[in-house]
Amino acid sequence: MDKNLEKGKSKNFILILESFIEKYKVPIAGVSALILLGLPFMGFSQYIMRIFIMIGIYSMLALGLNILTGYTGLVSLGHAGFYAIGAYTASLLSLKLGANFLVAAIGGAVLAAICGLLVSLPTLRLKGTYLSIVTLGFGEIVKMILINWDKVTNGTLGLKNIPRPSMFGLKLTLVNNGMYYLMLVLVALITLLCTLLIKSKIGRAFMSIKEDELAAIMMGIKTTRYKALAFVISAFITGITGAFYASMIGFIEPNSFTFDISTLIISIVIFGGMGTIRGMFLGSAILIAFPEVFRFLMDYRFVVYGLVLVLMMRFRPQGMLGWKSQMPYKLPKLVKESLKKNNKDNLKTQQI
Amino acid sequence: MLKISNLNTFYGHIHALKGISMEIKKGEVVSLIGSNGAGKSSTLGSIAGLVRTQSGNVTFMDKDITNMSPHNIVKLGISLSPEGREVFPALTVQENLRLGAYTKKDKVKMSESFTRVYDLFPRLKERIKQTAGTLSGGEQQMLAIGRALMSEPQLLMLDEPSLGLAPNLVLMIFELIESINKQGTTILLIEQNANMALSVSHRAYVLETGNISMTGNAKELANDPRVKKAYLGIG
Amino acid sequence: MKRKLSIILTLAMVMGTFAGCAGKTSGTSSQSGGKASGTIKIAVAGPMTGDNAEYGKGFVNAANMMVEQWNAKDGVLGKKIEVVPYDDKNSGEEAASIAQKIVSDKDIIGVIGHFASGVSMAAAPTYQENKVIEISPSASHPDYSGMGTYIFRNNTVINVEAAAGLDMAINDLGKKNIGIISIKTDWGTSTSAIVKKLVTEKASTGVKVVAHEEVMEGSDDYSPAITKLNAAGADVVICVGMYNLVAPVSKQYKQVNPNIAVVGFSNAYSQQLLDLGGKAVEGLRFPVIFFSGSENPKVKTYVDEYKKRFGSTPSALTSQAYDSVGILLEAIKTAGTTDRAKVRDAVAAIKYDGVTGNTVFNEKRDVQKSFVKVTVKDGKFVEIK
Amino acid sequence: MAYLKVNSITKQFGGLVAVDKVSFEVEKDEIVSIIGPNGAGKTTIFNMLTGVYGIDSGEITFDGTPIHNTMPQNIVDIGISRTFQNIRLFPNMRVIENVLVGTHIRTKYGFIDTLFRTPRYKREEAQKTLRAIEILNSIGLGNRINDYAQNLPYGEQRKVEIARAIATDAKIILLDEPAAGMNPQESEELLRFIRELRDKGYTIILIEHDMNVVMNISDRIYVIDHGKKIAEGLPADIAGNQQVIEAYLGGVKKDA
Amino acid sequence: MSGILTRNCVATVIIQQLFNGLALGMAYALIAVGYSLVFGILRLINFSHGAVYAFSAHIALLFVGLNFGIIPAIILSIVLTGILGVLIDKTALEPLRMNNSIPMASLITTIGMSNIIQNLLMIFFNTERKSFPAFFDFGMIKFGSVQVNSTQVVMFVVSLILLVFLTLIINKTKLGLAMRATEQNSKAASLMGINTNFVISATFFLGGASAAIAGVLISGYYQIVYPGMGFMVGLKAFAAAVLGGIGVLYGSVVGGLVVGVSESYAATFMGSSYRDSVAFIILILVLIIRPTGLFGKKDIKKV
Repeated sequence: MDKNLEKGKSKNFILILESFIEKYKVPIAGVSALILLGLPFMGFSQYIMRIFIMIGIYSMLALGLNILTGYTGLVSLGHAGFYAIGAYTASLLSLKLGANFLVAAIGGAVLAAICGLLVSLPTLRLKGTYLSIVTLGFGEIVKMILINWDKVTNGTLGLKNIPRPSMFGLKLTLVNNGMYYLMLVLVALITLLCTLLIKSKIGRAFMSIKEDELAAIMMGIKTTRYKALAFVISAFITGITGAFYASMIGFIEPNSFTFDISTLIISIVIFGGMGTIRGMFLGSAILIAFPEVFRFLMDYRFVVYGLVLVLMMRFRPQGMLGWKSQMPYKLPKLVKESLKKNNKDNLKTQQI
Repeated sequence: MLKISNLNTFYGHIHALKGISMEIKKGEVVSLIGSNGAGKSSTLGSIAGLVRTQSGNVTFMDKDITNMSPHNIVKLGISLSPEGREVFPALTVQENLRLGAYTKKDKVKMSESFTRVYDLFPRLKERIKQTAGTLSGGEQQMLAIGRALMSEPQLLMLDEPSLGLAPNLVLMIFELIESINKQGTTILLIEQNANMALSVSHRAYVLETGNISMTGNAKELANDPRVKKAYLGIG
Repeated sequence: MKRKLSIILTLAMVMGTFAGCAGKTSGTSSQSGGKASGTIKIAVAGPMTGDNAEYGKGFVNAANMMVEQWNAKDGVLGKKIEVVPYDDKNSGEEAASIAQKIVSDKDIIGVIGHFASGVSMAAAPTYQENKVIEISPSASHPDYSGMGTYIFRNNTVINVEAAAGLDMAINDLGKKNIGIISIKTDWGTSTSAIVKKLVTEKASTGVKVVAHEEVMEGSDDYSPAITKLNAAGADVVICVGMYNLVAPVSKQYKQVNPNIAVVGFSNAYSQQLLDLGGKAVEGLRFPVIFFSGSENPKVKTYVDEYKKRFGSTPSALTSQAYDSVGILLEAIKTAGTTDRAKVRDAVAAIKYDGVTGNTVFNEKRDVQKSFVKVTVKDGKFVEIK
Repeated sequence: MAYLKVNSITKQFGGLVAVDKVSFEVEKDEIVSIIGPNGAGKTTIFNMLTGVYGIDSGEITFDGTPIHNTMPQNIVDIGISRTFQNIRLFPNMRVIENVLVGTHIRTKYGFIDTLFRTPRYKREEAQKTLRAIEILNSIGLGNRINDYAQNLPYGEQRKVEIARAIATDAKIILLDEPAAGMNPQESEELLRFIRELRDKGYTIILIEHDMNVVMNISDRIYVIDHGKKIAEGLPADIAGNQQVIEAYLGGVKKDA
Repeated sequence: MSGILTRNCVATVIIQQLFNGLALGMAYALIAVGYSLVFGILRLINFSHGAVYAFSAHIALLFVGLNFGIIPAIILSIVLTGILGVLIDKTALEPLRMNNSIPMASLITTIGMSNIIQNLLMIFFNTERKSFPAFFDFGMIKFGSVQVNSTQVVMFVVSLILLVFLTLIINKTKLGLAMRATEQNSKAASLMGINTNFVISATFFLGGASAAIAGVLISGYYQIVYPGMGFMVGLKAFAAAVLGGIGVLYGSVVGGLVVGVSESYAATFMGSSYRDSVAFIILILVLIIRPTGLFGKKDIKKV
């Protein structure tokens, strides 16, 4: 009984919070935008700015994985592989062909997406854990290829002097905060992409697959196709992020893309709240800032990090921001208008 | 012997049992009838400890067993043969039965139980080494009941024992229920086959969307027009 | 209850994060805003946690020892010196992030580190952009010091060392059939390539590489590679790796072929090689620039002191870190200022006589040193005269 | 030619013959019930009709076209939709979203439309949402569209499932025990609703245990026992059929 | 390269590598068993298993260092590692089961546990590679031109005995029966009076203990111990377990041997830097053809 009561209370809390946000969404969005755009002028050191960029990078990675894991319910333990493909492809395009960042990044993302499709095809008949295992193997194989295909990837020596993006004749760097703003733009675009997808029949198809695949099939959803699509989109986003990462860090090697990265991304997704977009930002903010903030713990900080993951799963497995919206469903504008009209025309549509 | 008072159970947000109370006396066969989803299995689950109850309590022989874990409830002498049989498909008949007597330490008693069950179900004896998954539906049901009997329960709960069985097998199962009862085991029965269930029971409760809507003597209930209409489609 | 707990947890974490960021910001801005304070800081960056933490910790130990000696003599330029350790987990990403942190502290004149080449190279551009001196005691990637004018390397350049090692295999041991087993890292790959090239140049004398096997770091099982080398008829194995490769390879190889001769590199020179290798590393030879058993009194006091304080013999890399700190401090003293550009010039021009011999940087900011040939005898390192 | 014709279909699982040469026909605008004891093979028949299982022999035709051994998605496209014995909603999605998933197959806008929110996207999305609201209103769930499916009471979850099936624009709707877990008033309501559906031009095939529902609503009834068809006919015939009473209603009453 | 090798040599190398691969494979099999046991009963990939394996080797080393003698040290390590397995289950996983958490929560929990164990090992034992005594080294055994290390033979034999022993526990004891029952249907098992939580903990104990035996054997073979030692080996053993059909013990053995031998040959014919991925390539190929591994049983699903 108590439990239900408490559930009711927290529902109310969420509703109040959400109505508040809804009511003041313009000022809230304005202030957040202002803060984000103004961060570089607040006197933060480059070190802090860099952490902000890393948070942005991991937000993008989490958003990418979230499409696959959070919405479609397919757990990937090999996203470092797509990340690496994006990073290496983009770097090679700009190093060897002199492609500019935009072209290189799209090239990286497209190749990652193609690999996403290739991985998805054989894995779609696999269920749950087995699918995760194949993605894990994929991540390791990508690393092996990066190490051994010396002629192209430069093997363990890695790629260095990856050029920084230039836009409108301006070279974007950490110092002039160009990289920061580019990150903001990318995060905004990817967030927009995710939002648009989720709030459409495609997003509903993804979610229905996660919720009950058989029922989804019985509603006529071509689940194989949508699972493959989720893989492709997820890999695409991850690939773009890889390209951005490479040009920011300037030097990549196979060891930049280990299994640890894959688990970090998935930890962020779960930590923030699977199947929510807001959660990805908080998740990466916390998990990326964590090792930095807790540097004073020295040796113990990764013990504590592990502990945080364990405790989190124990006490809040739905993630920090993993609540379900309690606001009414947002009807499309056209629907609202026609409903208003119908109300005037009385209740003729009350029957099928 | 078993007393349930004001039991409330939720499945997620579904209020499956809405404050039901009932009682079973030693030596009785009591059946619980009602349509699919009325809450019959939830009731058994709550007694056996499979389903957590939100409020109310269950006492067995004056001992409070509300929300005890299932394995401890078995030790007290309550045994459930679940719906859909739920035998261990990859284990042999013998192993399945052996698991039924998991709580028994005494070797002699265990072999007595084996003898009793094999006497009741000679078919199972013929298939000792066969894995349960290869048995026919009727044989699996026998195995499930036999398995539940292995712990020598005081109270045996059967969830839809006639489900999916051929008419002659159904008859046989109900004859068995009567003979098990005559050997001294109290039985709580869930059955869709209301006619059959009422024919072997002393008393019955009728469940309807989480509430007990009727209760009484089995014969009277069998002749009650409301029961006939709702569950037998006659009248 | 649970919900409350989790909300508290959430809040605590969020607050912690922001408080942490804010705290740090104010800290750094006050430092960068005001004038440099009364201490001179030297950053030591390397893996303090994770798989290679022993190296990072060795760097810190060495740096502390050196700094204490200076502080005992009133520091440098009348200021106390402070060692600030930074953990990069041996990851490029972390290192790059730390580099940002280091360069935002105006009291830090230079950095000793990082450990692996790849990691050092990920951090180097930041140091270069911000004109902070980086001296890596361990980076070995051929391109490392070319990353910028503030980037120095106090580790031997592979070409010279490779030649020294090869010389031992061919001339001292008189072997002709060379097998190479190398670790698949930037250093291992480039070193083995150089060894191979050198062997080809000597082909006329009948020396040849019979087989070359690349192994992954931390595989622990080297038997497939060893089986191949052995089948190819190698009579000497040049083992390009740290102690954690040389010791197990020697062990596993000697089980198959007890007569095999093994030649290593200075990176493998550490107490742990003896601990880990035991009998199997008896007779192992390699060139080093630092020899802990040296009769040189300077080295002796250093080694004794280190042993007393940390309970083990310092490795070559640790000693190079020790000298690197010395070089940096000496340069500050010479420059007479903490102006980084001037200190940099002083480092570039330095002639430093340390425990790892005479250190001079060439125009590529690499060091040139002479090698001592060392072998293992009765569980100890012994110089070959 | 019958609207839906099932001709001697058989399905085996391992050695077990779950469905044995069952044939039946359904005419347009009919309500046909399939009854039989639990485990008789009714749901298996539904699974074969909807493409979840292939069939071992026999054939199924819909409007003259064979549809057996086709992908379930194609069968939905052709116009057959279903509900499940154990409710299979999308529990963490809202009621309206559940129904919108039902409209998925009739929603034609594509990826590009989604990304750029083209007029086509807006138009279709509005149409389908209106349609979903309309269906939900007609089934009496108009006030529930914002709720999450898992928070609904059992009876309403059943209704959402039916609404979702309707939303696929199915011509034939298969209902697997729709009245299960409903109280008498709810069943009564459901009965009315199913009739209305039939009057609107839907063809209904029903698996049901609630005899009240079955006897009152069916145009014709097929009785299945042990995978075999044992009787067929009008409700009145079935109610009087001795074989059916024995198999289904529990056979010989003893001295009770 | 092969030009230098004579034909005879090639044959020798092939046979020699087979032996190398078999010994290594048996070791993988032992670790794989731990994954397999836990997966069988919980359908969970226990990512902390690699760290547990590293833990066992350090504990054995610790007790050898404290002059407990070799056999007591090994036994202590086995017992303590088993207990660690139980602790992981009791503190982290059991509460999740009680809450009916999503499977992913357990997965992340094991990743977190792995982090905790490995970093604690680094703190208490340092990160450097430490020498581990060669317990079972009695010299080389020669078969013609092929040489086999006695440790390899011991590894193979002990692993085999252990796997037979585990199989006996699972097939012949009451506990084993309870384990199999819980694995097939934990609800029905609890209705039999089986304390399923206890059975699961017992499974973790067996998993931990077998990891400890693997830890001691493998460390005795390579004579190297360090906190990160479980990572790659763990992933590969895991691949081996899945390859053979996770949840099936003999599957783990076959999987381990396949991975071990193919790794050995990959190192011979493609180069050592390819060996780490061979396990995954084979794994993916097998899973595509047989989605539940070589000997894995299909989950029967009801619609």
